Amino acid sequence: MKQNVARAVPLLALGLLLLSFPAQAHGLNAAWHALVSQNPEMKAAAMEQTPETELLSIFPVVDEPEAAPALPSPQELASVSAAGIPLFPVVEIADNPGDAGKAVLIRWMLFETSPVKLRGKESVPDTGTFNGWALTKGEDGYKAQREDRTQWSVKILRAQLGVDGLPGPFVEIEEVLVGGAVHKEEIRFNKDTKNVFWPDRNLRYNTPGERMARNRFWQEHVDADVGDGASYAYRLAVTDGERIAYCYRSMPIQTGLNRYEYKRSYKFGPASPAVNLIPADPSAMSDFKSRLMASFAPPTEITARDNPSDSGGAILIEWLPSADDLDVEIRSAEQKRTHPNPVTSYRIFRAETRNGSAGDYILIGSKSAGLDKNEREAQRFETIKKKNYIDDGAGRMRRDPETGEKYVPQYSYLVTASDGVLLSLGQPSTPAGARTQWFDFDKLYFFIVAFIISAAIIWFIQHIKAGKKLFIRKIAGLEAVDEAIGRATEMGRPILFIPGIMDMNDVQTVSAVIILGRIAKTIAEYDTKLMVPTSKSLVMTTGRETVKEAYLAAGRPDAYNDDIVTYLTDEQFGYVAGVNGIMVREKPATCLFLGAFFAESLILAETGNSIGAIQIAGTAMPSQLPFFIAACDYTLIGEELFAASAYLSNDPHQLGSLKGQDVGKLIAIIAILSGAVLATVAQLSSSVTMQKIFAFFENMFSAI
Amino acid sequence: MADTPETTKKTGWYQKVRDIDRRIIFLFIALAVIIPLLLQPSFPEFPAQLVKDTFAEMDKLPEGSKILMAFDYDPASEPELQPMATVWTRHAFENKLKIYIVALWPLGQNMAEDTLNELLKEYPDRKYGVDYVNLGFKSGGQGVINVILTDFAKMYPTDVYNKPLSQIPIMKDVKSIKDMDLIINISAGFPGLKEWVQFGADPAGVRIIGGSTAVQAPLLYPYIPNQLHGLLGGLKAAAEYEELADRKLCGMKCGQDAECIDSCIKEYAKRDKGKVRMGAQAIAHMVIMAFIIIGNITFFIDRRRERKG
Amino acid sequence: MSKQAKLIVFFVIVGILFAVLLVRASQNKMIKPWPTKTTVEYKQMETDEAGVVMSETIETKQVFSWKGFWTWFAAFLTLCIISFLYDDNPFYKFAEHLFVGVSAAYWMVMGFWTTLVPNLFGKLTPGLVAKTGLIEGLEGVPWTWHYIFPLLLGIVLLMRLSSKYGWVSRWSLAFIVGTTAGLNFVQYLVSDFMMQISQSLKPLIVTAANVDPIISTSPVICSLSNILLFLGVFCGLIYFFFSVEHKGFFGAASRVGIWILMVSFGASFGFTVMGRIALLVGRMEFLFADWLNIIVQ
Amino acid sequence: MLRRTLPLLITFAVGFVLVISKFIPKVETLGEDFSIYFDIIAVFAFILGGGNLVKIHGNKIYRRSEGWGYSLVCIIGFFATLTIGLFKFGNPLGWTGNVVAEGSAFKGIYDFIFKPLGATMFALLAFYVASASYRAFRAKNAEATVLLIAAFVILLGRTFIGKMVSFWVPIDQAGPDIPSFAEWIMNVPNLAGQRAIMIGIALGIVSTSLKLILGIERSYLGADTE
Repeated sequence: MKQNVARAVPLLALGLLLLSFPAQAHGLNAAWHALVSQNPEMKAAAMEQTPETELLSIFPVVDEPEAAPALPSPQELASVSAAGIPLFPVVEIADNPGDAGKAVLIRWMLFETSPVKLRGKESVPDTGTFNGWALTKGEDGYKAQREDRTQWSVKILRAQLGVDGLPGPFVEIEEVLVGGAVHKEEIRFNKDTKNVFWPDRNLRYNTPGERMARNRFWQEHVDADVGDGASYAYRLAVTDGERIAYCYRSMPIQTGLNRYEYKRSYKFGPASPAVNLIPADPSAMSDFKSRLMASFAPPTEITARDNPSDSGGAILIEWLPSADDLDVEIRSAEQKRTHPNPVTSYRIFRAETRNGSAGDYILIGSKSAGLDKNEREAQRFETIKKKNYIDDGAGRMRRDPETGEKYVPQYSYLVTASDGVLLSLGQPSTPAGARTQWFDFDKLYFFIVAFIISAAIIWFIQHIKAGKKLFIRKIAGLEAVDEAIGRATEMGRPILFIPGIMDMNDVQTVSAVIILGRIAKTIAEYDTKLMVPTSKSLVMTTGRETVKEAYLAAGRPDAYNDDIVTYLTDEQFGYVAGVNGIMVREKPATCLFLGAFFAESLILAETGNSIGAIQIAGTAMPSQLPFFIAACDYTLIGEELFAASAYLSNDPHQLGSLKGQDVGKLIAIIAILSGAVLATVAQLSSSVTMQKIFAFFENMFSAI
Repeated sequence: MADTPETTKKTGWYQKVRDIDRRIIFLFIALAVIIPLLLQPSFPEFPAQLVKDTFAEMDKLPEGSKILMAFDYDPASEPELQPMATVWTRHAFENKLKIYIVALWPLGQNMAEDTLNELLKEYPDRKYGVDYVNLGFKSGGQGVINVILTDFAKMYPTDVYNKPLSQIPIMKDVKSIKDMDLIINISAGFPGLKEWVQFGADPAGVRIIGGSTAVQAPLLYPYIPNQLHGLLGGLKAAAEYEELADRKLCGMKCGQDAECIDSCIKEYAKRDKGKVRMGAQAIAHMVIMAFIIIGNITFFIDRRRERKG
Repeated sequence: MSKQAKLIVFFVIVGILFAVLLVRASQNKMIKPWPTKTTVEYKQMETDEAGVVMSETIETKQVFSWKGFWTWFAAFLTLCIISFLYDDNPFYKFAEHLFVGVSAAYWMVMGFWTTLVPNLFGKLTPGLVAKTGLIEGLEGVPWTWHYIFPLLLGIVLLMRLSSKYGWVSRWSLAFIVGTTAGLNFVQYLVSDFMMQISQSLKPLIVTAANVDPIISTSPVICSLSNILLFLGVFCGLIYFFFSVEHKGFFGAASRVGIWILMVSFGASFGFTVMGRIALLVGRMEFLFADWLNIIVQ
Repeated sequence: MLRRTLPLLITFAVGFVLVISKFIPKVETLGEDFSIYFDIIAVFAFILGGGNLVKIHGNKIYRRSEGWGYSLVCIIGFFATLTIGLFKFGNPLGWTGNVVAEGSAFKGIYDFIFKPLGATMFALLAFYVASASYRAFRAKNAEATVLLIAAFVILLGRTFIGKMVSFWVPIDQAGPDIPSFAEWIMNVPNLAGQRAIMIGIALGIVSTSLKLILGIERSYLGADTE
């Protein structure tokens, strides 16, 4: 019993080490560099930026596949080691590049636990065997060799994600044989440092419990048996037939549209670092940080918070750039001297944290060092200290499958500075969850302005309702309407009303219809013929309602029939052709063009002219106004058209709204005036404060 | 304002001129347009600053940049806008930009196809789905823009050939308008450039240039330069843009050789619809101005006579 | 000259011209009005197995092309419309009615294929639409339940056809007006009010450092322009004030305002003239190049 | 209630929700869906419009009233286009092809009937512009004169003529010539005018929308009683 415990202890320790071990990042990078250093093609590819890919946890756990990803307990670790599978795959999953979707690329590289533990005072014996490895001392260092006759194979399991974003049961889709019959493995240590410098000195094997690549190449499997657009989670398992060790499940991967740029060199492209930065406990964290050999400073003060004023699903991560950030403004001359190769990019890792414990840290994105365009823009007034990254992949409110209680997933973030090869880690952020805001504060000033104007309009309407007097100036065009109707009656010729050619989703048309209602009433009283050809069926529908009501109100329901308001065609010039025809044949005495007009305005007005009709026009289409002004007797310019609907509307209280609009104009005038003054001062006196004030003022109106 | 037949009494030559039959004016205009068309005189073009800016906006894009081209016009305004569409598409093909075509006008889709068919003759190696894609027309005006501002696939499940977007290589790394490097809109009214500026480029923070009919142009100046980064207003601007484009191409072809450039530009000028049409345009302008002058002369004489008694 | 005589003369002239054109056509000097045997190309977009490259396979067929005939027909219609310039006449009426009919149907068809199918059926019964092959990639897509509403509102709108329940259609009307009001309220306030204000915040005195090249390179002119711009907007807005009598200062300001407005109208007019002429040119090009083939392109 | 109050409630609810949705990220996508809704409803409205068209001209034909022959043309054109379009006759890509695909009968209608008619109608404008500018654009008063001058400068400046006649600037150099003056007019006074109009219009639309949403303006809904 005692002995068992004694035996368990180192294994347990080993497990913990594996667990808390950070430098797998280097491990894999290095492993990959190992490849590159031998393969020029890859070397070239290595120069290109690493495509971001989702990573499986590389830590093997023995449990049934469906278990949700959580940190293995020490007991589990023990059992793992007991399971004694020395292999673990480092896997990356990506949409199979350059295809039409419907395929997922799964790549893994097998690693195994190191033969040597240089923990504490422990050292490698000069010769003999060690953990089943035959050690020999060479002139250039130690050699470790061993043979492995086991038939290792990797199982690939897949589960489709339900709508709730949680995976269904994992099913095995492929088993790949990986371990050859006899497998020779050879590593070398440096005499003095006991560091491994072969297969690759990039491997900074100067920390204990190291792992290195078993068969140093990527094995691939393309899973072409997936539906387009559907999301899947994968997990791999290593087995020798009897024992099996599972990895955690991958992040969901969706086929189809690639999420990152497709590089031709992808297949040979560099693997992103196999990152499994699981700080089981803070102490372990500081522990492995201290062991980091990256030659540059890490980012600091990493904070994560909900991205403000959005509809959820996004978290804002901020951090102070590494002191070795390539940006000259951040990097001091001293640092330039000490650290010649600067930090070129930051990689952002995310771990979902459930009840306190963080899951796997998974690479979700990267941000290039230095200041980007926006940051430079923002530096006009203040020097940017923090860099930020918005993770819009954060989960929204979801339901726990077991307990059924709702929760917003919390994430803890870790930002690492990278020079392209190595990572140096910052402290992970405190967990944050993405929430949906109830108010968008970017639009605050807009909201205020909108509120003031609306309030003014309503208030003045009430003001008039309360029987108070308001001066509202006359609008010539409107005075003329009744006269025009009268003229038509005298001449015994019809009246033509054109509500423009836009649909009911244009306010001009709506006010035109409103005006039509009022005019129709007068016309019904005069008992004159009214013609309203429309270009949109909805306008026809509405027009009929309105005119019918007007005739009822005028006590002439008998005079109304549906042929007053007719539909010609949606096509602009088909409509014009039709109206032209009506004009020349029916020879209306009065033409009213009120609403949204385009090119047809001139044709209509001209034809109206040629038949000598009185014409009153009104539109908010500035490009058409000159022609109406030229060819019509009266023209309502822009806002006057909307004013008209108030003037003519059935309840006079609406005149109050005009006063409300004037308040709006007043706001505009004041704003423009003060803005102009501010701008002038800011420009003449090149004081930053003034510029800040002006920028703020400008922002009030432009940040919408 | 407008004097109608009833209100005018016929005495004296100037009144005859004043009340001249519209058809005679029509005849003059017809001739002013037809004759230059037949003789095809070529007039010089002097690109305005705004056109130069527009050209630069497009020309500075690196190879492989994504541009969204919105064809929001129909045959009715084809004469004015087609030259822009053509010269822009050519410019894009020339600079190896990726073109994404949408249309808010039903017929815009056809205009786009016509344009492409024409230019694929010049650039036969451009592949559909790789160098350009035609998403076609969707009704809904700014509604469409609102939607594709966040997600193309939501509004455009497929392209015009009913291919799901996910199967089109060029769409692979494109989700919404925000992924574009430049928006080009060629519009003849509503929905058009104004809507693209308000609901597309502004919220998406993408630079936008546009071509509009001369009629629309004045309405769009208020958006320059903060919201709208380039504008071709009418045929004139199109012709000037053609001039710039030709100069660039010829520059690359001939280097410094002056008369080579001249001949080259003359060569290209033949295919430039805009330049050809500007000839007739200029003459017609003069005729119209002449009419305005005559009209006012008669008007003043008339008024003096009336004052006398 | 009597009306009949005029008509006779007219038709004789037209006949002669027509004959001349036919002769030209028969001499291959212009496009032929009768069908001709030609090879047409059918373009088909395809993808290979990987679906990476979309290749165009072009199959050619020998068919009788009616293009000539239709081109002549188009030319005829063009002339019909132009004839309205002289006076209203049967030809114009023919073209007009044809246009009205065709375009009304055109929009219905477009609305059906480009809105109803993808945005209504595609949302409500994706499976079905996928089966018909109209839109690929909808297999297994769940239906969007809330698109039931537009369907209902649409049907409700059709109730208008019934005289008894016509009033029900007001519901969809109300919905539309509500949508219009809601969307326009914000959008116009944003882009035409706020944005225009923020764009008007220009310094009244421009230093040489920040001149706007589009206006001028001289700071003096820029300053004057900005001042004029400010005054222009100011007076223009004053003109639109409804609750103030246009007397005294306001009278003067609004008078300046209307002038400024007139300048912009003049500008619009100038541009419009350009545009219209261009369109005429386009039409004439069709007649003289595509049809009569007099201009070499 | 159902006839009058419910519609007002709908308008209010929809309008209000759309307005505040601009400030509430939670529901910001509402606008999109609602605009799609509008399009769908508008398509249904087409059926009404088409029906109305058929009804009117059908009556004319039925009654043999004056000019019924034209109505016949209209009806034939309507139904021909409708059937060809809905059934995608002669579409090279078949049933699933794009409705306006090259070579389809519908594209034919577009090319040889729709396009010439539309474009020519538009071209008529050139003539009308001419006659309008002759008869209407006269220096009746200060305003009209201002308008005239502006128009004149633009007309000159927007063709090479402007450059030609501005003799005080060498032809091949930039300078204070008429084209640049025209540009200036576009950029300064025109801009000012347009801004004033735009701001005014925006306010007009805002207040109208507000009145519609709050049900202050309700005449578009038609009669209270049926």
